[in-house]
Amino acid sequence: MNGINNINKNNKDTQEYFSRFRIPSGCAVFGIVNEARERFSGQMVMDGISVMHERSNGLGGGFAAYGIYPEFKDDRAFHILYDDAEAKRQTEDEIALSFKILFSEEIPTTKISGIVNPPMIYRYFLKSKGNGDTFTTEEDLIVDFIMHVNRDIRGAFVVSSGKNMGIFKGVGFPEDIGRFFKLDQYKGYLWTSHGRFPTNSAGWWGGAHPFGLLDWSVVHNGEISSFGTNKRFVSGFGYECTLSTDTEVITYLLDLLVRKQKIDIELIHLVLASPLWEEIERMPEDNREILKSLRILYGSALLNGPFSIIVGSGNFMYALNDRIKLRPLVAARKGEYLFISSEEAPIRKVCVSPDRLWHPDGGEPVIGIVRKEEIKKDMKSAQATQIDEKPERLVKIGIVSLNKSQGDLNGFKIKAI
Amino acid sequence: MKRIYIQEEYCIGCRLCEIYCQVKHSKSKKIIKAFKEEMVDILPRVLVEEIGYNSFAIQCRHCSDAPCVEACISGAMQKNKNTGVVTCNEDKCVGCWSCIMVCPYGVIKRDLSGKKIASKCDLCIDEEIPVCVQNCPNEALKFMDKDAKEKNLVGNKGG
Amino acid sequence: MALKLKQSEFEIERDQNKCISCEVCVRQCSNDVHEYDSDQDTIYSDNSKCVGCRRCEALCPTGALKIRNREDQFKTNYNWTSSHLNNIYRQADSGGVLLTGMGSDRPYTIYWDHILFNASQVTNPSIDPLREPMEIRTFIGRKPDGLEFEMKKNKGSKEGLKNTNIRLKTRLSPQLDLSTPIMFSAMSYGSISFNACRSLAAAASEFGTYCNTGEGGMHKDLYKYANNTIVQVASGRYGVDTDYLNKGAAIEIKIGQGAKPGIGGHLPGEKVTEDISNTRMIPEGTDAISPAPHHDIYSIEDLAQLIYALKEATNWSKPVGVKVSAVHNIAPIASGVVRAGADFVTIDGLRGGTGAAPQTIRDNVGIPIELAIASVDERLREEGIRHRSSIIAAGSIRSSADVIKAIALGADAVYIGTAALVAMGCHLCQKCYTGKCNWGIATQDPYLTKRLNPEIGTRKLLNLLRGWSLEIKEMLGGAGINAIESLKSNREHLRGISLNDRELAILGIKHAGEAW
Amino acid sequence: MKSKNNNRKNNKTFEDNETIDYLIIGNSAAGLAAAESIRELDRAGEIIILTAENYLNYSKPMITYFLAGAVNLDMIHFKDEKFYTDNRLDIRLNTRVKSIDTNKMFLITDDGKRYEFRKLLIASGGRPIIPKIKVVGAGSFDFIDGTNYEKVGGIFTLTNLEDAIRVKNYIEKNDIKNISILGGGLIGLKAAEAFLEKGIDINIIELADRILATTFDREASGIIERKIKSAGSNIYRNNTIEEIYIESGKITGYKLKDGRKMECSLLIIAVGVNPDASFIESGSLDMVKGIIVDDHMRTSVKNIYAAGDVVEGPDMLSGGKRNIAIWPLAVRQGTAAGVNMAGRNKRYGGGFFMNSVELLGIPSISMGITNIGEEAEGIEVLRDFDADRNMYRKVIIKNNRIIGVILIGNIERAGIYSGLIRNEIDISSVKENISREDFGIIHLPTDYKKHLVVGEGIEV
Repeated sequence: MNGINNINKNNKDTQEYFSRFRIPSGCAVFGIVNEARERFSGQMVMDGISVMHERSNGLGGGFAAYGIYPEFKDDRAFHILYDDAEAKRQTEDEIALSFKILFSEEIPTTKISGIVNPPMIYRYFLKSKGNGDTFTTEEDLIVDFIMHVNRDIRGAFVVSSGKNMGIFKGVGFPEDIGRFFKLDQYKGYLWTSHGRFPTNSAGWWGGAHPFGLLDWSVVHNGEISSFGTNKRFVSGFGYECTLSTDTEVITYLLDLLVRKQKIDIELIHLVLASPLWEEIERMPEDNREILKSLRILYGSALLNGPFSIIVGSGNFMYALNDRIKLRPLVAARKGEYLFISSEEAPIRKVCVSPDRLWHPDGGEPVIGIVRKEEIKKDMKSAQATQIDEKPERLVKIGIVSLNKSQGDLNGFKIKAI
Repeated sequence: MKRIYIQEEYCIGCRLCEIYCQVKHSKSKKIIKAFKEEMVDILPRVLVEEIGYNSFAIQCRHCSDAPCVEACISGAMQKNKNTGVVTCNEDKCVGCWSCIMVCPYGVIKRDLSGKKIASKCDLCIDEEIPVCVQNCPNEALKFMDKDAKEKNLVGNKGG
Repeated sequence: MALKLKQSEFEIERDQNKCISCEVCVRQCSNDVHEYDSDQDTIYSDNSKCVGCRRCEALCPTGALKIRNREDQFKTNYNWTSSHLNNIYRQADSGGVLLTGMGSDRPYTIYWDHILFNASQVTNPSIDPLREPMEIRTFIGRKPDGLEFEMKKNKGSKEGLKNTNIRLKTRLSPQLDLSTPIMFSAMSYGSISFNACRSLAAAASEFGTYCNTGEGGMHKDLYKYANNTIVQVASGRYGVDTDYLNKGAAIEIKIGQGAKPGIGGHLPGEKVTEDISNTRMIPEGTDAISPAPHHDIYSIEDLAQLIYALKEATNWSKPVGVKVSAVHNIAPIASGVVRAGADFVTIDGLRGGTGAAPQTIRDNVGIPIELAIASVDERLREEGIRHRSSIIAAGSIRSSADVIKAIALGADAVYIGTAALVAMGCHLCQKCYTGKCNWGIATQDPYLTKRLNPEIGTRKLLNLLRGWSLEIKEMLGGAGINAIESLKSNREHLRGISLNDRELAILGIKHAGEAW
Repeated sequence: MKSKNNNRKNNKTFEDNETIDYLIIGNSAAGLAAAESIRELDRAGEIIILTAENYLNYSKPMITYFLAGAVNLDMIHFKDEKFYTDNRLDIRLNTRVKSIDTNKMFLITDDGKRYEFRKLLIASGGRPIIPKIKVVGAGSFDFIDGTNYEKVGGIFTLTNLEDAIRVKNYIEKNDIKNISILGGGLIGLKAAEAFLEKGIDINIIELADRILATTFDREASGIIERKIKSAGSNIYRNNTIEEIYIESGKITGYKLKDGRKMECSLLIIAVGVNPDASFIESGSLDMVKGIIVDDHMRTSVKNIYAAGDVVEGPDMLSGGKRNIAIWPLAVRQGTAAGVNMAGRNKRYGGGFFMNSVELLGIPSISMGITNIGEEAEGIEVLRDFDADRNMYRKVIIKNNRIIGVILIGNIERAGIYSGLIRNEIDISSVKENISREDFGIIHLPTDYKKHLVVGEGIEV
């Protein structure tokens, strides 16, 4: 029954241990997506994030990359950190129980002066044995498995668990982490990155951004003052905030709203950064009803306090600012490319003259949806490391076709409906 | 012209209006001094009537067609043309009590403390709000210009 | 007649230099404490009759009166305090149940005063409610498990909402729409005067929140405020008919009250005037004794039946909630009530007020509201049903800080009862059951009820709501929150001070000094 | 209807030979009230006021206060100089009217001047009645009457300021200690009030069985008589003066009807007042004792109005026309006359007798019809009599309306009764409270009470 001692489910020390890492942090976020699903090297995103060196203090950096494991496209790719062999052994036993390991290896890294005693970092390509019962989906099983590992196996931490994607993060400046993981050799159609500025010393590889769960990856700049409310809201739907970091709770909110509650990604900003009542009152009748209902039901999912987040998932990149825009967020488009950044400079670094560059309003999402079909053309020179000034040059090498007008998919204001 | 109105249902019969009216018309204007030293002479110009739980405070209505001004044989009782306040000029009043004879509200009293004169409410002209209204603990007494309100509704009611 | 040993609780000091024998105190005291002696032109006072309501002190034009608590009634004894002795003296005389009014005045820990609220510094900016919008609009009612949308994208290639028409398929059940998370608690016409009821109703409707009829039914002159009135259905079913049910904005089934958990209500016959008998639909002058259990609710499923019966009776057009007092098993009880279909659950804590209740029950039965909300919120979360209905905290909310803490501990909104009475003039003399309230609130005596001018009452209540709402906005802004939804059960913004670990654990908050 | 010639004469001084818009005879309560209300409605019309007296203005009831020293000459006026200039009133002192031609609308004054008028108001007030009394020992004449009483030293009337000044001087010059007053009515008692105030003993000779017979009943008069007697003065009831003894041109004494001879060095004749309408040729205006007027103060001749003590106007209580010579009614009649003369319409709602007099510290107020008792048909009387405290309260009710009140000693809030009479309020529901000593508004019938408590005050 409702015994006092199991008031908070997870055992005391893990929550204690991890919660020390909920470090309020100012930071840098940067993301690029190619809506034509054309894969490009990690170098571009590394160049971008490095411009914002000042926005982080070297205690955390990371990347999420989508489309990097084409050969295991339909299988789960787990990236796991271990403090020691014992943690690795226990975790691998647990994995063996629920998954068939297709292939596993230590993630190749190179020695970088900026990166100090990294943990053991392994990746596993798995097929779930599907021995869940009819009710819980495969994803639910994986979510429970990850929470079990992160919470109960000391020294093990599942960093990412998506398909054809992976998260590379740790303690250090983002560009060092990029070079440490040799991300320039990976090619993906969607990259997000993050440089962290935690305000106290305890750097911890698991605590860096992005935070991953299933295909989700979230990087976040800011501090969610509604964290307690959001955390309790998701706990009501079975999500256990082990790290109690903002990104973790945002990720669970996204998973809950999009995957479980099946709310269309284009409505998500109406929940996470819902318009103000005074705006709602001025809307036409049917919109007012929708927004009132969303606010009544999902009030506790509202992210309050300053934030700018970039969410990666298998087929879209989603960026959102808090509803009164207390954190910077810039977006730009260049042909099939959508750039999102904390500052304009990184965008200009990787794409000197974008077709369009704008500052989204508070609560106005920027969505880059990656089209389903593969671009058949084999892109030999896929090394679009630097899109130089003259767009025509780009056209010649066939990376970007300018005729398609991406025009106004620049995110939308609900007022526009 | 602003006048004093009462909401009978909220008059609690505490008589603070009378007390503060006495203080206002005392020499010292200080409540303890007024009551301890001048007690016998100060007449309140407002009067509280009470039976059981019904009570109300009543004072001069400064009628626009004042019977007391009509009946005053010495010209002491005058209605000021612009403020509309009816006051008794104490130098001219000889205490013939004709005003008491005709005032239908019975709110004029005989002031026998010095020279016999009529004592009545002067609407505390030198105060922002008459002291009886100021000190009614239950806001039963109100000081407002009903005409102003009704003027735009009904038009000038004056004769 | 045997000597009455009960000591007088108060001592009246009259400063003869200041007393001008104006007899205001004589007229104002309904307990006949003061008496004017015309030959000596002085006023004498009888300490034994004084209940300490301070009406005379307030109205004395020269401030000549001081009403002192008499500390020296007995030889100091921390076990046998003067209240115990006096109680026994009274009971030895009366042989009956010792009644009292208002909420418990015993020195149990007041958790509100042991909880501190957060504020943003450096890492995230606080929000200035004077410049930025600050939203404290609150909805009370049942919520579905999810929302279903029908998204029909128009033909055009462009995505984005501009050319998608969206239709909301789920229909939300009716909600109460509060402009501030504060409502006026249930106080029946009968225990308090009509003027008090009217002030509460007028203030609620003008401010855009709700008042509660309590067990007394709704007086026809207050029908015009029905849209802002929650009508209560108590075990006595006073004044309950379909018209009454359909009039209110919501229906609250009263199972219990914080001040007297487990027992019914008692309105002494002499307070049942003709007007009250019409409103309550009971014969004039009879004692209105509402039975302890509803005689048609002996278990949770009966409650479920009553809830659906009421919803049917009002053709599902308004929220139907349940008010329970905070007792030891409040968490599972609340869970049961939510599952029984209640749209909101009102939880009334140990210190909740009352017009009349046995003193020993008021002071010893029930648990503090702070612990009740925390454990109920936690329990409903664990069962995944917290979102289904709203929790309203009642039982001694004394300031806007209490409101903030109640919401942060998990309540959706709060009821204020005693605070509203105090705003209208109450001085907590705890003698409401005598019906001689000198402030014109808990009385039906026309000589006393006139003393509460509803225009003043309404204004004071509006000011209280306005003041508290502004303060709530200031505190929210200080913590970097601009919507009340983000405060609900946001216990990360609370810290305990001089509380032990068990209390912190129950409240689900860290101790002051601990960071994230 | 604006008078025709107002544009020409704006504020030019008036030549005598032009027709005067408004001519007013009488400079007292009625005359000045009329002048004020005319000016308020007709900014331009020319107004001339004629007065036989030599004073700017004074109020007749005040002369006894002057005599008693309570007010001096420069304070006796009730309208100051500014009143005349502000309202542009042309006042002509020492101008007594000799005759009026009501057909050709002009009048002639003593000095032979002729005044043509468009509208005339007669507000000449009242004149004292001088009975014919046999004189013994004077030699030059064997009786006195209205024409020759002034020739005898020590005989005066007391109805105007001139009288009061001469009496005051006579008393001071001859150091008079005792004064006889023929007539125990209002004027006699008013005079008595003044002399008692100055500590002079008085003998009142009253024809009726009690003083103030017209306004007090036996009990009320009893209280006052006892007080006067206890103050060392005496009252001779059912009596009058049969003979007056005069030596060397001064009165020395008189003989009463009952044969007693009295010494007397100063006699005040105060047997009554009649309307002062001698200058009106009989038959030119409907008259009895006073000029008959309707409820708009119009006399029988168009454009000629009358107001004040000189008229017999509508009497509210008896329904007929009566001469009620009291100050408040004179003012109200004057105002009504003025409004009607200026072309507007104002009805004079009729009046009833009222009087307030304070004798030797006992205030008394009487109003309406007071000296009838239960014996009269349909009359009900509520009494509250406390002889030793000199308190008396009598309320006379006829078919549930108050028609008369006498208050002696406690005159607090007396006006509430006058309000009840004036508004003809049915007091059947509150009869038991009517004669309470602390009678107040709270005891009134609910509607009337509501009007007084919550109402605005008396509107025009």
